[in-house]
Amino acid sequence: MTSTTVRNRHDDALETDDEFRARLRTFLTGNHPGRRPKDPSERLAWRKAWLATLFDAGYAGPSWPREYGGMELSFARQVIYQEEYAKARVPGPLGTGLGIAAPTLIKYGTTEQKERFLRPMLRGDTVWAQGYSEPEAGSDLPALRTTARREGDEYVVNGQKVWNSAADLADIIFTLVRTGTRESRQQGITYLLIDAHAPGVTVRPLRDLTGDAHFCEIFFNDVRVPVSHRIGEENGGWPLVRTSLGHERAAGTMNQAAMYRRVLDELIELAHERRATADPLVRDRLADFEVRVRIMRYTGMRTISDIMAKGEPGPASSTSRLFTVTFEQDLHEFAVEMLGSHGVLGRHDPHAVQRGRWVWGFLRTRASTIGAGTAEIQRNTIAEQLLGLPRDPAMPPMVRSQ
Amino acid sequence: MTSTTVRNRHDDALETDDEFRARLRTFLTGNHPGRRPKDPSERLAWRKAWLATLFDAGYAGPSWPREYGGMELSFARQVIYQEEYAKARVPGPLGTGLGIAAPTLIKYGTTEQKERFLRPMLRGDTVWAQGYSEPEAGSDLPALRTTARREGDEYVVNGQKVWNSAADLADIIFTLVRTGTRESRQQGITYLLIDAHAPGVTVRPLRDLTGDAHFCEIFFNDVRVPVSHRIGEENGGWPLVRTSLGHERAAGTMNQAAMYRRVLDELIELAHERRATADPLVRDRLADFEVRVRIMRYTGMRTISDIMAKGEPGPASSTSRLFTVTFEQDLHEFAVEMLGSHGVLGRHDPHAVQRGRWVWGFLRTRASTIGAGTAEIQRNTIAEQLLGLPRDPAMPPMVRSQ
Amino acid sequence: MTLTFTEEQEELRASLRRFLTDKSPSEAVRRWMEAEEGHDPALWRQMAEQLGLQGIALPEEYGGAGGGPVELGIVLEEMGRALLPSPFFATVALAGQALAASGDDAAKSRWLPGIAAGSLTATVAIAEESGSWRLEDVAATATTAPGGGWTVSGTKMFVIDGHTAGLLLVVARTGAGPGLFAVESDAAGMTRTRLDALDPTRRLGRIDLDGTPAVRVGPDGGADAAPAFLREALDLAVVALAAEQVGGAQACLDTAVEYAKIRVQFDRPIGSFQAIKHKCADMLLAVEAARSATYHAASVAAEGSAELPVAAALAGAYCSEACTHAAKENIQIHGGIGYTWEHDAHLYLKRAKSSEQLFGAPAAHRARLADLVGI
Amino acid sequence: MTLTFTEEQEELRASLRRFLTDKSPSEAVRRWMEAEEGHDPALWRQMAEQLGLQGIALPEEYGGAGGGPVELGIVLEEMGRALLPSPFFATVALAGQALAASGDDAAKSRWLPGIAAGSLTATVAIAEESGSWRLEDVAATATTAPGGGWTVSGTKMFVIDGHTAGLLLVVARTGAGPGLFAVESDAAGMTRTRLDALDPTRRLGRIDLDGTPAVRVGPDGGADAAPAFLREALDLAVVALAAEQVGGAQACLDTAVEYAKIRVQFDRPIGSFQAIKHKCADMLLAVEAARSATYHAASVAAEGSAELPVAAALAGAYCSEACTHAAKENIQIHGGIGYTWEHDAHLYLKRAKSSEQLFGAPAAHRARLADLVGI
Repeated sequence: MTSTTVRNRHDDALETDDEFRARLRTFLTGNHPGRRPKDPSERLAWRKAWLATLFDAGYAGPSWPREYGGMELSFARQVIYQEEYAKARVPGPLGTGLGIAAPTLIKYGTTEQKERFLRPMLRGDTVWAQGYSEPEAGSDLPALRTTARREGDEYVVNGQKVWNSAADLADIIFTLVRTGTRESRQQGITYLLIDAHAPGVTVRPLRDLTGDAHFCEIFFNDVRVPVSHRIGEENGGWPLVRTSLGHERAAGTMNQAAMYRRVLDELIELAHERRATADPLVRDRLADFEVRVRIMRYTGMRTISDIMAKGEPGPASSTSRLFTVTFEQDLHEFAVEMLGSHGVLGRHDPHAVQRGRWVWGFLRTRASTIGAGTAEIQRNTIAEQLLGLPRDPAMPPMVRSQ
Repeated sequence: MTSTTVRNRHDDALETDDEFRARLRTFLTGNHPGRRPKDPSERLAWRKAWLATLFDAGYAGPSWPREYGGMELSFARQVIYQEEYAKARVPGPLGTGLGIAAPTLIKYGTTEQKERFLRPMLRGDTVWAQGYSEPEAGSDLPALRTTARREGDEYVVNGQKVWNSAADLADIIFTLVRTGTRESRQQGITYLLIDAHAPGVTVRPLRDLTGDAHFCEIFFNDVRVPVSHRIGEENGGWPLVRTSLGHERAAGTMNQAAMYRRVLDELIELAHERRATADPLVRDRLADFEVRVRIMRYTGMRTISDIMAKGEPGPASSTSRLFTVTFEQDLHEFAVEMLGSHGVLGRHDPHAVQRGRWVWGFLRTRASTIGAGTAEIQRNTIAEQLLGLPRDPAMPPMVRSQ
Repeated sequence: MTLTFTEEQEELRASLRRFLTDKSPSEAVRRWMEAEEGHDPALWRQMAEQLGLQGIALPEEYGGAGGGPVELGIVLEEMGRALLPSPFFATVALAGQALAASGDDAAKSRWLPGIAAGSLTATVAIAEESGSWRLEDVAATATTAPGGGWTVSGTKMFVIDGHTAGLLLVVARTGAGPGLFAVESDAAGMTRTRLDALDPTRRLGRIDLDGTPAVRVGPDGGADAAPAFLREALDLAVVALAAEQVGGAQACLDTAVEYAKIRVQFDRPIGSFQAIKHKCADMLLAVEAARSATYHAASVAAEGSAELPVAAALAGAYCSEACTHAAKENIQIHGGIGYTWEHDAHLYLKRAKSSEQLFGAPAAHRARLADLVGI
Repeated sequence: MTLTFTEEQEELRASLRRFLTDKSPSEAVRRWMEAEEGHDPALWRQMAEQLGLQGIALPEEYGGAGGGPVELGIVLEEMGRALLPSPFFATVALAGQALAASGDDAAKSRWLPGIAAGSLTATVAIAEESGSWRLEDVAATATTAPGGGWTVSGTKMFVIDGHTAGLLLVVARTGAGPGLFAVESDAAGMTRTRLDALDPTRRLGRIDLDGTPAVRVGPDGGADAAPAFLREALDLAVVALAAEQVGGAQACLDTAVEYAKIRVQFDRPIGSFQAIKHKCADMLLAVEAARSATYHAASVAAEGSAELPVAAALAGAYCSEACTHAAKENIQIHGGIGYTWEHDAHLYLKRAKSSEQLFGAPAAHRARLADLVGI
């Protein structure tokens, strides 16, 4: 463990990390797209325009290979990129393609598929949305029932997907479908890219407990998908799930830590304003959150250090998601309590504190321990994959990996 | 729900509850056996003498039938008895026969067995100890391995029992042994009474983490037990486990609530003495314990009310053990924390607070969530038996009932 | 004291459960929570006319059934279970109990018969913009009017059904301390606004009073001393709320258990997994403990025992947390479906989290308990 | 800053683990914790002579290896894992670091070489009968002696290895605030008593001082100002203790996981049950978070950063609770066998629970953190 600043071996000799940071910051602030439009379609156009600006100037895809328009940055620079991007408060990527589908395409796609799909995705010209979960296949994804029947050089897809974010904006839905028998579980799953505008695709917003629709349901009714839109082999889709580009998860941890650092600072400021910090019970809780938000950051740093030194993250990186979701639930619940009766006003009330963000966060973070694998499934996975505890003999083999 | 004092329908018309209470109190205080001797064998004699006094004066066995020397009190009077007994601080029963073996004998024993065993047990002339658990059969009692081989009108017993309290004082060990095949589980278990002084019985104290020996191990090496000492049928021992005399568990709950009421009062007094109640964090925790210790009592009262009104306790009585063990662990752990550095002095240190009772309690209550079924098994049982949740398909059928 | 129910009380519970299952299923709850009225006026009349619920805990001389906190607790437990949107809590548990406890015969004669008959809705206004529920923190003022009587000025917040209630009982400060003042819905100088509350099944309002004519309520008529019945009324409200919370928590447990029995993942009902079993067992433990605290508090209240403040603080501290815990676990056990708007799980969570703050948060109840028992 | 280790550091860890596995297995721990000495003097010499551990974090000019808090953290993590009973913590983490930080060349020259060579054991005496670890609460006094030098009077409690240490560094109050005073083991007017500590693997002592001759330690020689290095020394000790706690917590996790794999109940290894899996997963989460906090704090300390107080308070708050949590769960997972004297699980629990109170409880660390970061 040394105390000097890390100099990464992949650095471009012509520019120091600080110079890179400065250049990036200048670009992001200089080209900031301004206030977010209220009208949804204007907002979509505004976001697409920003992503195109970013791409055209060579500032998109920090981890992506240059051949697909990315920056192919060293890991240390990716971290700098994420930090500056978060600070600049510019719009993020559209849809969920970049984090999930792109790594899969890069790793498993044909040359033709990569050429065709990657650049438009990165530039924001096509928006991608995930279609994995189904009403009967949540934690148990291998139980999915959406079928794809081969007819010549097409698949005919039928079924329903749920909990799809950005599906209402999507041009392409990347999805898992069943091509094997109903009992085939992981062995009968195929990875397909489905044109969201194709006949038979219906996307419906799904109102969640916050009252908003952050997710959609997708219905496929005899949707015809060319075989060329299959990634990997037929019945070979399962291993493609959750491919990630090496270091991106660690950078994501740092991102989350930075975001919650800001959120906690705002909560502490609010506590001061409302003179709540005079209460030792409040102080003790806030200090506990301070401990945890800092640990979140240190774990991110430790993961990065491990990756750089050993090429792979240690066990801490696998527990950090559970650490974070517990933190965010606890934080919002405490915030609501701290605000007392004002805390339980809805966000449309003029008396609501900070437009009800805390109570909204309390509601929203109910999903933290449910989405993308419940906290229970995460604990199972940690126990089995990291600690090597034996499988439950009554579970089907090969549970979804994290 | 009425607010008047309950008048029990079984009351002796000649005496009110208050008069009964006064008479009992007079007896207990008037015959108090004085200070506990330090020498173990003197102490045993002192306790036996007290139990004999109690029995001979007709004050033993509040729930027992009169024909076996008990008082056969109404349920309300049993509660009064328990309260007064706890307040008088007189020695309790010896061994674990009264609470566990006696109900089993009364329900399943032959007339001869009842005549022979019950009165001496109640009078303290013979001390009984339980021999159920084994090193390989803790939570999973039906896996027990101690065998009893029938030879004529005797069983020959071999095996090891563990976690036996009072076995070092015992005259009779009531135990579960395997008479069926090794795989027979519950179907091959027999209930035997074993003479603790018989050849081949070895009792060894088992030092636990407190440094004391509150429990023993028992080794059986070709111990010969007459068939007449079997309770119930051969291979029919399992249903006899955890027989209890109807209301005794509810009275036990009230007893525990009364004890922890006293313990908490002592902790609050200690907190005042040490000026710890000036700390709002301490006050908040103490108030939480105050809430829980009172709820413990109310649950006991509710259980008694239910039994009296409907003949059986409601679901609260089944959760009260889990409620209590969690309470006692939390309480002792908090007490140690509240005492700071003084809290972690051993009980032999002159600086230890109240002779180290709190840290000793912290250690001792580690057993609360382990002994007589772990907290995990208790939760399983509550979920399956009270809430009707389905059995784990990988568990052997018919798990030990609580 | 016993903590079980008489046959009549059990019958009240059973008939009310049938009534609410029939009249206020989930669809009705959702329809009325989104309607302008916030509740079903026809149901309100039926409750009064068929079941006499509004008068259940009121003296017979004012048209009530002569029951007390125990009967009211049964009713609220069932309403909490059904998540009934209704002015019942404000009218009966708050205003009705406050009036009945006031010792003010004139006030009782004037308003209790209307409450008992279901023709008058009412509420009590305590908290203000500070959000505190402590009587000592009340800032609204009451002054004697030149022509006799009183006027009240100030702003009241988080008033349950405050924007619709026919009668407002306003806690306001006189020179001698807080007192209770009745303001009728058409009184001058009053502005009422509905707040956007997290809980769509219980409406909250803001009331601005500016020299609004009012009638003083209290045993001493116009005398200027802080009346003890106000504290008692607040304790009774806390106990009533605890009963409602027990009902809500039980509903969450029941729903979670039912779902765990039928939802299959990994080829097994999820209720066969230990993680789900243990959550359900812990919920049952909390629900049963909350029940003990609540039944005890109701019984103490029925006896008119001096133990009421302790029993109420205890029930307030425990039941709020138990109910929120059950509501959160219910969502977690339901997984994705529990996160949807269509499933009722979130409505129970919103009710639970909001109720936690009514009349003081759990930590405030614990602090009061600590004071009362000498910690 | 990076939070991973160099090859040399990894090698130090590996060789130390081999050494301790070999030299200090459970039987040895138990033998020495019950022996009068409380530790194995031969092992102490080997540690100094073969591995140079006592000097690992001391400057080379005093016979040390020139390492710092990171190396010391590695050593203590391994010692915590092995539950080594040893005067190492008191001598090196407490006294060694305090002397090294003191800026007092005379004191360093006089005592550090002995510490580095393993010929001198030492400790720091802070807390007193009040049980407080705050420097501001120190009541023992130091006064200048007529013939020059100082004398110290007062009672020190909970002094790690206080009854045996060759050198006692006593925090005592002068007119200007707390200072550090060196008392040698044969000084007059000193009575030392061993306390009966919960943790049999770490000895605590009481020291009564009555006009005991002492040497002032500090950058300013005899000047009368409260030296900042004292606070720094305490922070360094907290960080060192956190490292030891990480090692202990990891040992508990490892033992629990190993047992869960082999212990069969209900015809299955208990580790196949979700309840056990989830406990183990939560332990890993806590251990890894504690590790992050500790490695960060050690790194901050190594840099001599002004962030040390924050990093130390954070590590102190988190690691104590994580370690106690792991120790309790380890016993629970082991069931009956974990409750026996023969199994080591209780020794880890006793170490954890005792360490939680050294230098301040978790809530005290959180309160300090809140002050430092402006909450």
